[in-house]
Amino acid sequence: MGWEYVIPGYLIAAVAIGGYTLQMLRRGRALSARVPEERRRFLAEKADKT
Amino acid sequence: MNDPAPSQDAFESALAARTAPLHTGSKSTRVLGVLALVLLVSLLAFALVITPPEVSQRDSFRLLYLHVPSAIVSLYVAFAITLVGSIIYLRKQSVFWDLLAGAAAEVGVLFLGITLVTGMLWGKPTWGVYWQWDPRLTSTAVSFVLYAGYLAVRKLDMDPVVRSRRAAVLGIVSFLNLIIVRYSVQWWRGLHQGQTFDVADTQMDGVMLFTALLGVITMHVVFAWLVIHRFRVAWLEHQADEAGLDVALRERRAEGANV
Amino acid sequence: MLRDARLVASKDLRVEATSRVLTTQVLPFALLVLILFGFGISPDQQVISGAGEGTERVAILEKVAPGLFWLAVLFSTLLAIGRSFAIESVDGNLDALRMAGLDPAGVFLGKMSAVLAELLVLELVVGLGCFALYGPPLAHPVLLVTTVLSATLGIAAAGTLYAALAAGLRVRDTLVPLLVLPVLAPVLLAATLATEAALFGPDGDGWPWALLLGAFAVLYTGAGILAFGTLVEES
Amino acid sequence: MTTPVIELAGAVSLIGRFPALAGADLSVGTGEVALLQGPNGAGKSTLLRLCAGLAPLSGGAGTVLGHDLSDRRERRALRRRVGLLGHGTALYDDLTVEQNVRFWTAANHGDLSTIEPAMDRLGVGGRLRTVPVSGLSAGQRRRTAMAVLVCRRPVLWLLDEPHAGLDAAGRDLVDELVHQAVASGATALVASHELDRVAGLATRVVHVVGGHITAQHSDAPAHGDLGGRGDLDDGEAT
Repeated sequence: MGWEYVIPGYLIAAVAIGGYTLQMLRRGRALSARVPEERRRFLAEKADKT
Repeated sequence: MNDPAPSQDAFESALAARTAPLHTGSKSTRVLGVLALVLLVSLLAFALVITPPEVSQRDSFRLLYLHVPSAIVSLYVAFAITLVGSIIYLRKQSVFWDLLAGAAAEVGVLFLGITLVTGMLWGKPTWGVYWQWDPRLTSTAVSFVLYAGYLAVRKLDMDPVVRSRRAAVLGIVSFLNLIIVRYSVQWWRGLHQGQTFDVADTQMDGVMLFTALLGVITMHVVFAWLVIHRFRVAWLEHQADEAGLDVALRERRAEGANV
Repeated sequence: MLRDARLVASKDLRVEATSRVLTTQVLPFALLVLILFGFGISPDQQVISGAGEGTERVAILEKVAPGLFWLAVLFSTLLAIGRSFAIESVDGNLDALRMAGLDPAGVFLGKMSAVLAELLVLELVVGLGCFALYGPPLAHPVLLVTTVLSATLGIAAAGTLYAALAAGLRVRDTLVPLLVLPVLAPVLLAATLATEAALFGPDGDGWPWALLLGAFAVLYTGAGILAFGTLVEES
Repeated sequence: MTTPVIELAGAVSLIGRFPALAGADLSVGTGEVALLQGPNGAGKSTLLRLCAGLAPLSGGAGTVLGHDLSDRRERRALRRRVGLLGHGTALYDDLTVEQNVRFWTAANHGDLSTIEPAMDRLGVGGRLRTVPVSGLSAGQRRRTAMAVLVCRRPVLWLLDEPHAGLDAAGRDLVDELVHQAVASGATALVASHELDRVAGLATRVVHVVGGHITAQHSDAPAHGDLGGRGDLDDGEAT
């Protein structure tokens, strides 16, 4: 027993993380199209850092 | 490389042969992403199917495989990153740490929200009510508002440098406050009644312990993946602003020419 | 630093002495809140107080008087710190303060002291109002005074710090409550429990909370002294 | 030329994301009175705030009174030595004229004995001394703000439309004060639309357009004639 609480809990978490991820990735795509090529070097920046 | 105002020349000369992609992914984050997905699926399998129900709490205990790890990640990892990022930003003025602090706080608040919802859903069958003035749940709710305020400051429409500095101060003071809130609330409820629930008290067999551990690892990997991507989006935003600035400067100087 | 603090504090108090915004607007507001609590919480209801043998029935308002008092103070604090920075946010005053070469820590201490003094006066009146309206006993006056002083110091310090953070912003009025109230939640908690002990006893229950309030006050005064410069400095 | 007080090279100053100054070059020496000319929104006010150490230097280089503008600590040290009269008068409405002047002079670490003469000089002494600032006219507020400035005794005067809202006597008074300050070794940077008035005062005219300096005339121009650049004279005092 307790499934009626477990299922919504996992569902809400999935929707929250999934929705956040999708929205973030979409924003990333839209932004990278706007930023000029030479300013999109964040990957190298990031790789150096981590 | 964390120069707040990188010169145009430096960027042009550093234009590598490798072309930047049109999204925020990279080889390493793709590996991390696949790992996160595999972990998530296995966590679901273990948490919802493989583990047996707990002796007294039955199936509602399964919520804790999600609740506890997301609490740990947000309260102990995410906001600590925000704290460290804020301190380093104030010392070195590096945009990198400012953006990292913001990214970690945002994902941290998301996880804290999940902690709250799963906590309340777990509370209903366990306590009979959604909300019990349990020390953990209560202080989590206050912390949630605390960092929601931090995110609100980061979203203010104002001078970006001033905003970053104020947000950094807030990031440091909020952590201080997080500690005060947690201990005072625990002390408060501790006086009135014993701990309502302690993970250590429940009877967990080997599979359940493994699932709990798996949950902690999974949420950390998911968190890392989210923060890296959120950071990159913020970085792109910063670069878009900087690029817009070059244009704005040219336009501004041209204002006089046609007078 | 102390010279600058005294200068700013006396200026703020002088502004209040002439404008009387707090005494004619915030103070009546606080008293009104006390009466409204009476409407919201039915005054005839009774609760069982104590445990075991010594139970007795007490009017609910009397029992929750400490919490209501601090809630009224908290709401008034929002108005007081708003006013404290509203007088600086007009007519280029913030710029002039920056130009003056005052020690930021001194400015913080000055504004904090002014808010502290104003809140203490307000608490005196609201406190008397609480005794009159809700009628709780007073078992330990020393604990009560200690609690009020340390809690108010903490409230003034944290309030001034967060009001400075929102100073000069268009959304100041809505942002400050969101930032300040969760920060002051532990103060509300500790001050209410310490005041409960001071009113109903035993005072042994209250002193640890008063100590916590003192620690909070010291922590936030320190944070304000350190951070104020960064907050009011434009970029 | 005398020792430079203000040295700007390609100075950029951002207000939010807007480049209010987009690469300004300027050099002003000790004892000069430089008049800033330009249409509304050209960046004159930001230039003054930059020189006061208030607006940030987001790009380029700048030194004022020997303080490097790119350094936060240097900027704070600079601020104590300059006097800025901006659009706001920086007065507390609920305090009297005297209380305001006294507070700001004390805050500026100025000489409190200069308060009385300064207020009298600017015509806000006597009866007006005990009047709350909220009861003053716009011109009287400006005069009170000038009194604060006088008590501050800055080495560099930065005046943003100092004549705005003043009567003829008040305008003469401002000119006189600037003259006196410069004669005793100070330097002044004045943004004004009142050409005929300041032209006699200025040792140099600086044209600000589109966030940068487009032209400078080192000689004081004749009244009403600014080298044919009448287009800049939109004559609006803000």
